[in-house]
Amino acid sequence: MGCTAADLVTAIRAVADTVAEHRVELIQLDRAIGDGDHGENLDRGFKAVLTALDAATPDSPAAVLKTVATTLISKVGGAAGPLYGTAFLRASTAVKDRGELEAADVVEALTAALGGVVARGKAELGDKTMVDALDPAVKAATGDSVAAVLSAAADAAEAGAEATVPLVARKGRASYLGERSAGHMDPGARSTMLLLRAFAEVAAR
Amino acid sequence: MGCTAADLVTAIRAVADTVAEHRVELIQLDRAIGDGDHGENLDRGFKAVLTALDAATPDSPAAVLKTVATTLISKVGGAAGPLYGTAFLRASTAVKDRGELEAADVVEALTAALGGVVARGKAELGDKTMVDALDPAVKAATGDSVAAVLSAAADAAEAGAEATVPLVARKGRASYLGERSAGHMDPGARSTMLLLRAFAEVAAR
Amino acid sequence: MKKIINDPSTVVAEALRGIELAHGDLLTVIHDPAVILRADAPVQGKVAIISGGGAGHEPLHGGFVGPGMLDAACPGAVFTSPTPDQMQTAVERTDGGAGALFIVKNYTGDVLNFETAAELVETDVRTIVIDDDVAVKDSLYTAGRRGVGGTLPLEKIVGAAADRGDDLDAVLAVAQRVVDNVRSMGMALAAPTVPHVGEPSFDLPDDEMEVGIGIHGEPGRARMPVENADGIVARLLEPILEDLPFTEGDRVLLFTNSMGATPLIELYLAHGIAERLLADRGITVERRLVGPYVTSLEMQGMSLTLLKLDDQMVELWDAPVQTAGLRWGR
Amino acid sequence: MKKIINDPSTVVAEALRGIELAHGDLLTVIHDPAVILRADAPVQGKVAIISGGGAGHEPLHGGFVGPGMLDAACPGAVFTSPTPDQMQTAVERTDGGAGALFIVKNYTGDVLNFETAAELVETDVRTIVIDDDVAVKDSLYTAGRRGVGGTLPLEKIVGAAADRGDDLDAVLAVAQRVVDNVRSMGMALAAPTVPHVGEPSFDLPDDEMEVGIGIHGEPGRARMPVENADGIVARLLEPILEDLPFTEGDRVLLFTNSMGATPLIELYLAHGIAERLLADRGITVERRLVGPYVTSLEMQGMSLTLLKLDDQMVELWDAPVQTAGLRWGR
Ligand SMILES: Nc1ncnc2c1ncn2[C@@H]1O[C@H](COP(=O)(O)OP(=O)(O)O)[C@@H](O)[C@H]1O
Ligand SMILES: Nc1ncnc2c1ncn2[C@@H]1O[C@H](COP(=O)(O)OP(=O)(O)O)[C@@H](O)[C@H]1O
Ligand SMILES: [Mg+2]
Ligand SMILES: [Mg+2]
Ligand SMILES: [Mg+2]
Ligand SMILES: [Mg+2]
Repeated sequence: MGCTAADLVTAIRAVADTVAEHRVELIQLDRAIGDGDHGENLDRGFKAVLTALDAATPDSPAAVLKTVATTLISKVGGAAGPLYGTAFLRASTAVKDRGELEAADVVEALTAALGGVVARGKAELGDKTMVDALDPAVKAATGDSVAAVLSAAADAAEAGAEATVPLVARKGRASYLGERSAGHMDPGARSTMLLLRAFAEVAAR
Repeated sequence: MGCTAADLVTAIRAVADTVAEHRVELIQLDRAIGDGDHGENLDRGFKAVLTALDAATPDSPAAVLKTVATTLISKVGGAAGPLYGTAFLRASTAVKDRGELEAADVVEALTAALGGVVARGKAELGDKTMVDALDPAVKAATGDSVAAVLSAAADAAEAGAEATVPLVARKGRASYLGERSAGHMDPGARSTMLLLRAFAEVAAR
Repeated sequence: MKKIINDPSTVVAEALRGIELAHGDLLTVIHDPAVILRADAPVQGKVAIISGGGAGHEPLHGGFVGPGMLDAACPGAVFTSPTPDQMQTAVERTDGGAGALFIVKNYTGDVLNFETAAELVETDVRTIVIDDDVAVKDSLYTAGRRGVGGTLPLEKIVGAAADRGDDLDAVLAVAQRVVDNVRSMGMALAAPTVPHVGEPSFDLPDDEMEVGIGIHGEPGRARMPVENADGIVARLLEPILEDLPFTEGDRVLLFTNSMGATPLIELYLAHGIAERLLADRGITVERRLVGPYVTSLEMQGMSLTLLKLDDQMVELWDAPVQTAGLRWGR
Repeated sequence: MKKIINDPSTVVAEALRGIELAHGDLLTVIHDPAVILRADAPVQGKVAIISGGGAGHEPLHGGFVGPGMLDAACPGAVFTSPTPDQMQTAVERTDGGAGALFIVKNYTGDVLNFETAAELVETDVRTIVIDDDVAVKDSLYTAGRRGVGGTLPLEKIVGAAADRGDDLDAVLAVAQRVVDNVRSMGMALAAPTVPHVGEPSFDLPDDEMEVGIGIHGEPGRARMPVENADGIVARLLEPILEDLPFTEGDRVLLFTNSMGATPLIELYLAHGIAERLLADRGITVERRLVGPYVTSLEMQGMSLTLLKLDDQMVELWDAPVQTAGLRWGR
């Protein structure tokens, strides 16, 4: 029982809702060690994604992911726009021919997404970025159902995001703060975890 | 026992001290219904007067008053600079030939000062300006000693200044506030009263 | 009070040293008494245009000294009119034999000090008093309206008239025509802090604004709940339009001015609204200026100024100007 | 939050309408995707100079579009880098057949979005990344230094090089020389408020300042007790001088910049101090600029930028420029 294009659209809608709900929290996290726009940027981006999905009704999971990617790239801006955009774009390419996504496809998509973020942003584990949530998520992403894979990934991402708190940022805007960046969760790691959690919850229904 | 040039310098020094002491109060009064500089302007002006008197040691009461006048004109600025400047200038002219000032001379000087302020500023009684202190002071300025004249004038100026509180300003910067100028004492009326009180106190010694 | 200063009593003197160093190509600064002169003063045969007022309104007036605008500016202490010895020096140093015009904003202090100066100098001096603030009700029994944003177009246009060789009478006539046709109104979201006072000129709760403020931190005519940009712009524009009045078919200069701390992004936003409201009424905006030009230290807020234009005023507005604060055409 | 706006989500779009109306003679504004073009774009045979970044830094960048400086600017949301479709449109509309140069301030978001755009267009595009902020320690393992005040002289000088007909390689070489020779540092007395955030970007007690701030309300490298102007200027200048380093005999451009709410009177005062400190070290200030040019909304504070000059840079700095924010020589 795989994930169809329609299922994926449902999941993306849940992601958009989650982002809207956590908009202020993400703004506050970014305000502490960045410039306070992360929640606003993602919210604007995912609202545009909803509009795009309403207009286009893409007919494969890959097409859904590509619509998400191009919309995020053109609507989010900031660091997160190209990073999440590239993540979704690589995920789309990874599952190009599938009509429904099975557990293994999801693992491949997540792996490709991480590859895209690292290729674009050149952050390493421990740099206090979204990689610190996404990398452990990919490592933990195993299981024999889509729901199991995503649930494991979300749990690992949550731990990874928590673990960014004591870190000193070495990439992104927080790096300008040097030592003062320690003691705060990285907003991008937090949003990565929120996205994965929303995916996992829809898959578990 | 009249007032010599030296006595007058002593009185002016007392005036300068009073202004310095009440600088913040005058700033606050002016902040309420004007632009908050009255105390600063007068303080700057009278400090410059002290310097000028140190440098010049004028030898007649008229010369002392003229030094005060020209210094205030060139150092105070704002409305109060030319108004007080003109007041002292006219007072100087009024007592031009006197070696010592007697009670009648002081009355004449005060009358001339008022004339100068009115000629320059064109304010009428009740416009909520320094005229509301100076005009009653001149009317009350009688007595057979310099001390008595000044004491009566200061008392009347004090009452006049108090009476500006409920007035709506029709001249000066406070007039821009319209009705909102009511409920505050006019800073120039207050400073006029302070000047006269300082003169009176020195005369009474 | 948070300011980049050393000592409240030396702010103006120290700023003048910075101005002198920053604009040595355009300006000469005399320090005692304080006067800012155009570098090539006096210009022989030209009417000298002299203005001045309290400091804290920069770039007004010193920033408008230079070819095509002012010959000299006399800066007073912060928000305090300058003194007659300053204007006297300004006249002496800019006198090119064609007389001088004093441009005076209508405040008792400014008027009295310039008046005193005019009595002291030998040069043929005329005075134009600008009183464009419609927030203040004019009447024979008050100090009259304040001079605010309209001072900038006045100085620009009069400067151009003197620059092209108009004589003193003609320059005064141009000045009078600008004063007759210019109106302004301003508002504040937060007050400025005068250095020697050390606290804001008025206290404004987080949800209120002052409407009809002047440029010296005087409280406005009315305090009211904060409105959005559409509301604020309409509230400034309506009284301006009614006052002259400005009516359908009029050609205008629209000057959208920041009082200091309001950033350009908000100012452009407000400017767009004002242009739209004017277009709705059939009033043609032919020239415009947007920026912090007639400021009140770090006051947060804006003002609008409208000048009814005719061909001559347009030509004089467009004429070259080369100053620290306004520069085009050369 | 007190602002002259209607709705946080439409601030940039509404401001762009105001900019369009205010500067129709100089600029064309495309609204979707948002791009500010010089009115006569594309200029055939000229290298197109394109910049952009988050809104809220006005006049940077849109105010520097016009003859002698930028061909296009791409404004993002407030403090948020623009998106690749904007740069793509900018390239298409300004391509005069000689290629394009992207001027990118070194922020991860800006770099990534311009990088994506460069991959999308067919035009020959080069990119110069400006990273002049000495407050940030550079290292291979970080995002590197930020681009701040140095962006202005970069855009001016590179714009002049393109204007005189330099080809893409030559323009890039000039750009690189500016980047190699320009250094900046800034401080804040009070934080800006981003419209959609609604509260100040950082909280600063009444007696403290942030030193080494960026232009996006990022907190600085260090918080410390407020100092007087002499102290502040020295604290900004020292690390700049040490970094390049600037030494005795150097000729420099000194750019004293207001972060927004700091009034000109304070800025000139600070400028005077900086000039004196440089003179003391035998460094010659040959060119200067003082004003709110690279701002951070209503942030209160200032930055200093020093550019080591050579004859060619002086010539390019002096070359005519005709933009909303900077204008001389024509
Ligand atoms: N080089 C990078 N690699 C991976 N993630 C990054 C990198 N730089 C920044 N990020 C992520 O982007 C987040 C900030 O996104 P956002 O606030 O939208 O952009 P900006 O910093 O441009 O304002 C950071 O919290 C971090 O997780
Ligand atoms: N036309 C006038 N006639 C008499 N006194 C006046 C007039 N206008 C103003 N004043 C006095 O001047 C005082 C204000 O002086 P000051 O604050 O030094 O000048 P400014 O109003 O220029 O800041 C007022 O309180 C008032 O007493
Ligand atoms: Mg951010
Ligand atoms: Mg006052
Ligand atoms: Mg005053
Ligand atoms: Mg950002």
